[in-house]
Amino acid sequence: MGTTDLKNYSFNEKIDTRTGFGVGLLEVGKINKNIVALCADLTGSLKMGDFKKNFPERFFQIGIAEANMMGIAAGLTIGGKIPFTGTFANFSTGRVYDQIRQSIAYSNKNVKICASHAGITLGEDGATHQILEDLGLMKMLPGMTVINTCDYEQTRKATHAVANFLGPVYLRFGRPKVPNFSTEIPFEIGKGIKLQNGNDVTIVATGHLVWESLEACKKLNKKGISCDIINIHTIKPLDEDIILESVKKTGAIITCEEHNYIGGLGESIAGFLSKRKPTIQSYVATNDTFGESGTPRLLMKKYGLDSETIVEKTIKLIEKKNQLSSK
Amino acid sequence: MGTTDLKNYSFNEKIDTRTGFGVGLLEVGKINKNIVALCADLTGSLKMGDFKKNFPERFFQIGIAEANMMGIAAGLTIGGKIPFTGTFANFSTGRVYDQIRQSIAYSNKNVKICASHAGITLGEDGATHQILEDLGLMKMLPGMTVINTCDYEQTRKATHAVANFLGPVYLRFGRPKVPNFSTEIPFEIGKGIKLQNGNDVTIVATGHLVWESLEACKKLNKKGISCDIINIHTIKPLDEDIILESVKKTGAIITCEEHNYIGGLGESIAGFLSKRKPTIQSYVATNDTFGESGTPRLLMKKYGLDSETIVEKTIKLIEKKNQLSSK
Amino acid sequence: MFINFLKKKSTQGYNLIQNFTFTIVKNIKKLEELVPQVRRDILRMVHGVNSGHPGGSLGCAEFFVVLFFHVMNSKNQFSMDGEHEDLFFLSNGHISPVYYSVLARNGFFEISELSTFRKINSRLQGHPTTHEGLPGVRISSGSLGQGLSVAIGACLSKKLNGDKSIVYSLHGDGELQEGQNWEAIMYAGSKKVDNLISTIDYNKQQIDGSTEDVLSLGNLKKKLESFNWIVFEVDDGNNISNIIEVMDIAKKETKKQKPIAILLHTIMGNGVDFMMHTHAWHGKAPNDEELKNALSQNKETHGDY
Amino acid sequence: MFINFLKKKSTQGYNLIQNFTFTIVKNIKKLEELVPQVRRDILRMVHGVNSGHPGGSLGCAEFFVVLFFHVMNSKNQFSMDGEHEDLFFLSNGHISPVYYSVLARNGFFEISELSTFRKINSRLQGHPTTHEGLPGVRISSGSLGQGLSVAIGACLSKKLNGDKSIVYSLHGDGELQEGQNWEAIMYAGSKKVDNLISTIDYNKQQIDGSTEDVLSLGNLKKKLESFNWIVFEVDDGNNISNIIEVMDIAKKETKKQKPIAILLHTIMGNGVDFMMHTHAWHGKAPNDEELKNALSQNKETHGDY
Ligand SMILES: Cc1ncc(C[n+]2csc(CCOP(=O)(O)OP(=O)(O)O)c2C)c(N)n1
Ligand SMILES: Cc1ncc(C[n+]2csc(CCOP(=O)(O)OP(=O)(O)O)c2C)c(N)n1
Ligand SMILES: [Mg+2]
Ligand SMILES: [Mg+2]
Repeated sequence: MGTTDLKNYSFNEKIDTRTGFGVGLLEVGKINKNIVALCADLTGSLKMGDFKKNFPERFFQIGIAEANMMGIAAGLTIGGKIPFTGTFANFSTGRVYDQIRQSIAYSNKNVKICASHAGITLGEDGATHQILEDLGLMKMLPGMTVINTCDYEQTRKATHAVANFLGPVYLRFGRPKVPNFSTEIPFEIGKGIKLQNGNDVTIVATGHLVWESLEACKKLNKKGISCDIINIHTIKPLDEDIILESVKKTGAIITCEEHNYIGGLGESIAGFLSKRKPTIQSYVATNDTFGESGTPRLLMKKYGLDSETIVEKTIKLIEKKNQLSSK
Repeated sequence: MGTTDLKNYSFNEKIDTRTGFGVGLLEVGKINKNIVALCADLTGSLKMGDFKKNFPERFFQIGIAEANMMGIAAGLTIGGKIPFTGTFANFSTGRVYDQIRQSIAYSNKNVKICASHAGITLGEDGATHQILEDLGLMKMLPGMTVINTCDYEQTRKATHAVANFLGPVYLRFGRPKVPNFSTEIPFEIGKGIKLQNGNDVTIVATGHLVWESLEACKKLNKKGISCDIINIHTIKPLDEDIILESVKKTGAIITCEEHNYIGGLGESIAGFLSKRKPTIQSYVATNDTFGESGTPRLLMKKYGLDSETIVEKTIKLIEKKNQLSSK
Repeated sequence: MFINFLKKKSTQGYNLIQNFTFTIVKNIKKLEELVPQVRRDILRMVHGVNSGHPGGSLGCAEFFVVLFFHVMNSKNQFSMDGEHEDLFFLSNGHISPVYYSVLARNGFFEISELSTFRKINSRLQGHPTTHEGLPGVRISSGSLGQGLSVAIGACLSKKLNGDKSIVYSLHGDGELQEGQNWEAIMYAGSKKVDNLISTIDYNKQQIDGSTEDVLSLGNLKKKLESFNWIVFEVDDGNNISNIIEVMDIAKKETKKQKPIAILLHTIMGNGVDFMMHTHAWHGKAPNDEELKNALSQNKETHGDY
Repeated sequence: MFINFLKKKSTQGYNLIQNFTFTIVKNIKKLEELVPQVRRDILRMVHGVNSGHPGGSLGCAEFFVVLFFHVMNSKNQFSMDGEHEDLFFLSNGHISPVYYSVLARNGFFEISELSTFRKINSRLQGHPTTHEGLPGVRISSGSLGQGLSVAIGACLSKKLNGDKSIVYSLHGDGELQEGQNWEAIMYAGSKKVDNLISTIDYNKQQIDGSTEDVLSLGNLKKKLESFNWIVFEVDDGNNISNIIEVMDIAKKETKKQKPIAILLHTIMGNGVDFMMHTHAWHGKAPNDEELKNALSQNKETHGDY
């Protein structure tokens, strides 16, 4: 046990990840004229307005018909288009799972499924809109690349990466304004990012939980606990090496995601570690419940998705690790 | 290591699990007049014909409109009906995930989603019909009970259990004829069944893989490897105790399911063991690929879902266990 | 102040006015008097949490008032099964503010509970749900396009139970772009579900603009008729007398082998001048200034929550 | 034997007849001659694996022959993008046998490959798929109701590319019960997708019985017209001349601001007396005896695979 010198991640502003998508989409649209965008009556929420304004003939307003949108996107790839679909995460996945499965994944179409308002931080609209299963839905589809970005800049970069990548992608982002700290951090699909170095525990985080884990790390450091912090933005394919290397050092792992603990990133990691190196693990995730209305901040607290929860669970996890090793 | 006296499971006939459902449905229909059945143009495949014949006014032919079927089922519960919906597993889950989510699971409606032709043993129809993600889809829904039965008799009993259970249920069964060996074995939702006692490895199996694991057990026993065999028919809620007790004894676990290894029973087990007792695990499951056309038997062989694969993976797993413990 | 005490219903053990003889309020004036109060509730709820959907809610205020205070035959005590009473399903769940206001004013729960709208730990979720046990709600909605199927299921249940009451439902016009509706429309038309009266909030607006611009519904009456529905069209769907009249006629057309649709031409944002005739207020809350202005246009007739 | 050498297409490097001048076979007699051969292929494929869907396949034999040998303007070499050639999407993927037979007979792949239908490691999956790289297939189908959306997407892509060719699609009548079709029908009608000719295999049968009994489609022409489609109806959709005629007319109606539907009244199981006019053979293979009988009704005109 011991503290370490922490890297300092600062930010100039809080800004939503979906704006990172909107800006990125406009940028890639300027670069590649084969990029087209589709939206199901949520252009403003998805921040697709600028793309629409700049490329009206490459923007397709589908109406409130998400299944049709996925099929049309699949068809658009025939003839060389690169379609980006935009709607809320629930309507991007659960509503259209079979359409994605057959017309996109099994057909191997180059469609980018871009999903905003994922998770509980969607806030006041409540449970029908707060999908906490979308990562699980998309990770089960053979051939699907699954990405969950953590801030504006990572989302913008991911949008570029996704545009240049050949194959179906699920790109998940959110609604609330969050610290934009990763301006200097490069983004590569499938490559985890080591944000802090430590020895006592591995903290793997994705999406909005990345900032929370950095906050938790600071608090834990003060308590004499040093953490390896890894940002896994690509849920699939999973960067197993960066995780394995870390847990070999720390012997304990805590996974943090805005998702049901059932079926999410945490289970993916438990699944592969159980084959390679079984490791004591703790889950910062929703506890198999639906969400509810409320402000993002209050909901993150109530559903155990904030830095305080990470701190608590980390302390307990380390206790458990020590018990196990002293047996 | 050592052999054990094996319990002998015999069968008089091979018969499909879906016939167990059809017979069970007729039986519960006779007992409880609130039970109604809905089908989306697959009455014969689902073996719902006898229910329809006996209770024509309680049978609803919905046509090829699975989303509407799920909504109608939810509505039928209002006024006290207990609806059983019937279609293939893909169209019971992936096609209608959001409808199940909102109108059934979140609304807590007493609907029984009965799904035939699950998995790769659906056979010749091929990948668009062979869902290998349905357990994962349904297990992520808060409040959903998820059951995958292994033979005719277990399916028949499960249909009774499900009829008497209050709350949404996903009941998964299959197309091919398989040994009907569990006539004497009781069925209780949420309670795993110990089929064989052994010390070297825990084999957890569900659905069509249960018989394969019993076959594997015999072969392994001859090689001097004794196996704990557990039939987990209820994927959710998971009988953690029976698994935990077993792995404390054996120190290694192999999970067998007709499902993608991503998101299935195996990951659920890795997930909970990682919290309680991290254990080396091996997966008998499809390897994140779509299926294809072929006979059930050839497909089970090609996709590594047969007893031979279980034997091979068990032997490798025990080697790994021994390496780990000798470290 | 008379109306909110007409019926007190709850599953939670509030004081119930027992043996209350059910009174259909025929007095159009009194229904009209309630409308500005419902509008105030909507505006104040949405303003209070700076989120929610005032536009569609305001456009349907008259419809909800007529439905709950004049049309529907319901019992004093709320039960999920709703046997031998008329049922209502809201498919376009985002207009929950008007639903909650009218439920509360109709005695399903305390009016004061409106203040919890969209706040954490509330029964008044952003979209209506059974999950928190709010009396009056029998299905969760919010994800569009699912409510008609559910309403049909309830119709079938009533038929099996020999229950002669009627099932009502409400749907957005943009919502009709969802294919599940057309599965349900085909089913109800072909299978002669004739204890169903489904109203469309035909305000010609949705989130991204006018429905005409987003994805035109074309001739909706012709569409529904081609699916074997009886269709009534109400040109001014914000007029209480019109709504009463069409609902009375529609009721008489039930049990005639066909489902019934009412195309209710409404004005989104009705009753607040700067919110009317635009999609801009579909899902946007007024700020303090705007609220004041909006409230000044609607008299407090039954007491704010 | 003339027809299967007309064009040789493949992505796999078979011998290609290069620079083959594309010939539209106008000779109705020759098209008619091919039909019994296609029926034989269907029957033998399905019999060979004791699974698959002969009924719908047989009913569409004439349509496929006309479409691929007369109507569609396509290139010698198959490419996924299909630029500047007509495209075809099969939405009711279960009738893959007729699709495969006609693709093979049209030179997309070796005729002998038909013998691998539904067997393990085959490119001829139970339902058509791009997953195994079979030339001629541009989308996977099998789960019903998705093909029209895909075809529309391809139409939009062609428009963006300034590609004047036409997109064809085929759909089951029972399949139209799926709501996604109505989303797509609404989209194509409202957004004026006018480079699309969608045919409905209007055989009035589906798995559980007649479409009338299962869930009636009512007046389908009226329905589609109410969604702003041009609709042609062909009373005898198993007559080659009729199909040629309607396709020629339909083609002339493209680029006129409306999508086009063809209601092709077909006979399920056409060409095999005991399979006709019933849903019984929707998804059932003939046994040895039945196959013999069925083949005796259809002459081998182009050589069995
Ligand atoms: C399945 C689904 N897709 C998208 C949304 C997001 N959404 C909420 S309301 C709305 C517009 C609905 O239009 P309409 O039914 O006309 O209601 P109005 O705007 O008139 O109130 C949309 C797209 C949703 N709630 N559900
Ligand atoms: C989404 C979906 N639901 C159900 C099925 C099962 N299924 C296959 S074919 C069929 C009947 C289709 O009827 P129709 O389109 O009229 O085709 P036909 O029987 O005339 O060939 C059904 C229900 C399916 N393949 N996909
Ligand atoms: Mg509207
Ligand atoms: Mg048909």
